[in-house]
Amino acid sequence: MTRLTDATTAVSSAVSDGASLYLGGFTHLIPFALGHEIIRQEYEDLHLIRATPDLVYDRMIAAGCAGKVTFSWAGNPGVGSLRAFRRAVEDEVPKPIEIEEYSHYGLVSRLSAGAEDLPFVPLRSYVGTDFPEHTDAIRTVENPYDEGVDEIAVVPSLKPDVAVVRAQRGDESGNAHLWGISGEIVEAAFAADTVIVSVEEVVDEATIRSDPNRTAIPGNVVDYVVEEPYGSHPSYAQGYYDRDNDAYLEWDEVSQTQAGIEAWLDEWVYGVDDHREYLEKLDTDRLLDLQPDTNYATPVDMGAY
Amino acid sequence: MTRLTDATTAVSSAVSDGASLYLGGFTHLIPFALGHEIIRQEYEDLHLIRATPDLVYDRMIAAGCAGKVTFSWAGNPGVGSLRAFRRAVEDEVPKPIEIEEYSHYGLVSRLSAGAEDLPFVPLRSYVGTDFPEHTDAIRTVENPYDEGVDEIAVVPSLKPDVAVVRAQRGDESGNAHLWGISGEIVEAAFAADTVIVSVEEVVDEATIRSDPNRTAIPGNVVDYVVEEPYGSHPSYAQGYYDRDNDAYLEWDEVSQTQAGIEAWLDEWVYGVDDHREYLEKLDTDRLLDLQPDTNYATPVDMGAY
Amino acid sequence: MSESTDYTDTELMIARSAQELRSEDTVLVGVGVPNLACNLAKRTHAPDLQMVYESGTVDSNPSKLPLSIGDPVLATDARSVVPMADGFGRYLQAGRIDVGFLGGAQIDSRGNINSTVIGDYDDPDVRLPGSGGACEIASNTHRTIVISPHSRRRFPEEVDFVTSPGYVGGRENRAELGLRGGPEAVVTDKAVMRFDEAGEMYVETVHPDSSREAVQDATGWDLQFADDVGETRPPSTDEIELVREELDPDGVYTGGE
Amino acid sequence: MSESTDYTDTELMIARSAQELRSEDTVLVGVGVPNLACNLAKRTHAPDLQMVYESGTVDSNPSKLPLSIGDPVLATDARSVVPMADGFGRYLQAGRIDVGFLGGAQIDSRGNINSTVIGDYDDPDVRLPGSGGACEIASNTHRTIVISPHSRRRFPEEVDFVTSPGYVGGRENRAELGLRGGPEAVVTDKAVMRFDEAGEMYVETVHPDSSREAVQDATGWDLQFADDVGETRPPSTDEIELVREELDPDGVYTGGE
Repeated sequence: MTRLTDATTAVSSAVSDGASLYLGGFTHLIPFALGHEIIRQEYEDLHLIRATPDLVYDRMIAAGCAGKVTFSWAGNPGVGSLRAFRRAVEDEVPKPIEIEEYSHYGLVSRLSAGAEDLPFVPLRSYVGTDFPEHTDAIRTVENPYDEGVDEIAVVPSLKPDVAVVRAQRGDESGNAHLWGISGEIVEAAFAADTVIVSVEEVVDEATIRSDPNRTAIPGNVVDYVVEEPYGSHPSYAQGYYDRDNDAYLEWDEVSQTQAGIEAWLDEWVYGVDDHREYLEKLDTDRLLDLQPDTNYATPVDMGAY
Repeated sequence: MTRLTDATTAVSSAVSDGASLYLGGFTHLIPFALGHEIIRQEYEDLHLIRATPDLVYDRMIAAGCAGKVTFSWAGNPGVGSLRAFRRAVEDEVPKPIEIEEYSHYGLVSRLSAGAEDLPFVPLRSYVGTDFPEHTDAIRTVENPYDEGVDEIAVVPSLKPDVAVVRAQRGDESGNAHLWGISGEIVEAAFAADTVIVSVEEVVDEATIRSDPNRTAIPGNVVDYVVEEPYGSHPSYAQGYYDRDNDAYLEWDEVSQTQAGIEAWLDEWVYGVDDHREYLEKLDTDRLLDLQPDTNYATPVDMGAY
Repeated sequence: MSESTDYTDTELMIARSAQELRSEDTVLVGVGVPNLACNLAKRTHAPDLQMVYESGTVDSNPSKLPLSIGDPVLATDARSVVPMADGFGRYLQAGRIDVGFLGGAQIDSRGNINSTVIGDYDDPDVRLPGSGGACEIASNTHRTIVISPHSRRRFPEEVDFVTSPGYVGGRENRAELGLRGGPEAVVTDKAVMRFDEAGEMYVETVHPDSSREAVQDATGWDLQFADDVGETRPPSTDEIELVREELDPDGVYTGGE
Repeated sequence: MSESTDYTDTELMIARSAQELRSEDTVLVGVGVPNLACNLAKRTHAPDLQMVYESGTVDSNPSKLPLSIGDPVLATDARSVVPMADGFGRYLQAGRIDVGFLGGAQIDSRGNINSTVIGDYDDPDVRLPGSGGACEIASNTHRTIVISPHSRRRFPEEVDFVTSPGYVGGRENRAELGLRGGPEAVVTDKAVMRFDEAGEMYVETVHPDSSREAVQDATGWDLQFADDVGETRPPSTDEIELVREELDPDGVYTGGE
């Protein structure tokens, strides 16, 4: 069954005002193209969920799409502050946002619980910290066994309405291979009600089935497939391109003011129809400079039985 | 750091009387060679842990190595009863064994908890069943959230003293690639104190590092590496050989009586020095008939950055 | 499709339970008769049926009969292969599996199944293999189909050990306990049974070579029959041909009985 | 190895904290200064040092400076790459990581660290990035090394928010709470500090260009000093050369301050 569609259709079908939304990837494989499409479609009051909000949520926050952010590390990775996020939290600009805060493992554990339809999962974090005082969902349960601590922290299941994730290659049913750093992408894809998977390349089903251990995201959990080369630009895609670090450094300048961001969005998001047009606006050498050398993994023999 | 050694040394260094022991693999990649070596070294009072005891534990039970078995399905897969196991439970032959019983997910969850050093993990099983009445370790905790059930079953962490697992290829530090069905091998390797990994082939470190997403068992958790081609015979190794089904059918006959098993052990275990000698006793065509056709997975490009 | 007149009890059970599967289903398959039923369904009315095995293979496409649920033939050409923890957690427990096939040594009127022990747990008459994934399959799928030979020994009023929960204290009670779905059909060598509103088993159809009396005699309690109890549709000649010539040509599962 | 006389504060902090690492250690590395310290240790006295990143890369072997902890350069040629859930669960929480490197906006006398917020949580003066994996690193490693510039603002008597627990109510209390390890050393631009039996910070050595008074002035409480407080060993010329010419040739992390 084909689930292949374009970014505009996938986003307009899956997202609605007020939805809880997870955009995948731990600094690697961030779905920037679809994030920009969500901004273009001007959703409001979204509950944005991500371990590392990164530039993609900074833009959505400045664009006024966010009502709430659930996160565990809000910075510009390797660069510094996430300025629009800070302005929203510190000064309610462009509007106030609610925050719900965890450590990485806490947030990842919430998605794991969601993926497995468990009401909660335990973790050995938060002891001696101020998290439980400010994040009501962090609670404790008693250990019913003699071994180990008397009580342990738990976090509840988190099931986003929509997860937008990326993978390097997938077939038109949404069975996707991803490699390199997967972060919490897979847990989120299994936890969410509706899933958009955006891939660098659509490949045939036989390629996917040749290496089933690599199919971390099965079509079973996918609703829409979008093919978007360079769809994670300016973040990375293992084997496809490196991070466009200039874009991350530029953002530190652009995001100094809300007006600066608005001008940037006018040019790079509202001012283009789609990701293709965004890419065409970039200097070619900028993309060429991001290419890694080819470096194939030693294949495995699955055997034909 | 090389951890490479032979089966005799690995077993004598890792195993001792009374140890709790997990032999890996869910009908696939069962470490028969090392199981036979454990029998040859005549350990006693072992606590044998495995979802599916299979022929390897049936032999160890009949050989008098077992004091306790923790399991979730004790049959001869695809064939029928596990007769030595049944004789020990029903008739205390050759000696009584204690049993501790779970469903598959319960047992796997115990190893997951062990792998993550959690005192317990919740699961949505055992409701309405008679397990909790007979397996004391299955308990319940209250759900501290409004969403979902009021209480949920939990199982405690299980950390075997020794795990013996197999993989298709590994380097001499014990970094191992495994593919096809991994069952609960990885959880057990992370949960156990001491780990022996037995591989079809020792490869160089560069092969392992070419595909790090495939390294399910890292040298970090491994103490001994043993190279044993056909080390899972008569069970399967994906891409290397099929199951020797005649051996599974034969066992159904051999294991009709304790005396039958003893005669078999005399010939195939005590009567040989090592797995190599065991293999040499097999008819060549028996091994040749198990070869699958070559069928490589489409490789991935990790990129050189 | 012409009805066959030459079929064994096992072949009837395979063909009849295959009819319970729909093309859009994801089914948790056991080795043996359930495997044949699923493959038969996939080759006939349910081409998109997704077969998942408790070993963690998803949408397996086996080129031959698997010898066990850990057979490499289930991994080669599968859509995905995951660790058991994920197969049980993210697929079964998460409610992603529509149908589960179960057998068992004992089944009671509420569809509770025993595959653990006959007699006393601590001093058993017969020690059975145990749950495997059956407890999770019965608890987490949306429909379970039970396949079993029909005899008083196998259909007692109360099972010796509840390995896999059916309609524990009735349909409502099952839902209250947080259990999904429940038994949908029991296919035996004598009849097809379903469960009423209260979660009690009743006979829907009796097989051509059996009778109402034979079914009641082989059951350990006073069995209900539907008002319009009919005759089970026999397998078609096409179905029997598929089973005999392609799915189990050596008669491994269909030859014996 | 000759001592260098030409080094920046940051270079001293990198070289000094590198000395805390042993070749047999597995270390949870952050990007920036900790990354340089680990790579320096690996190229000098700790060739077998295993670098693990919170993105799930194990024994990374980066061919260049990673731009973030999700950089593909950390995955290419790594020993293993796992989902974050496993990196945090099976490595960190399971106690497989010996050393963690942490920074923070505020550190108190017990080594509790704040990287969450300055001021009131609900009406913050400065909203910091938050924990990331810091809470887990501080809770689960066997030793943590804290790197920070030294000022009264950064070393208050009490932190505004405990993101990463130190010796919460003392060393014994930390163990009772089920927390592993604890802070081992705090390396600043003025001194190297450790923790006494009670879990209170004390100065072990003062840097060559600093003084006891300068250290106390830059600390928000009455700081203890070791009886035999010495001078911090300055970086060697080899170490400085490695940092400048190979590890951070563009001066990304060492050029500024």
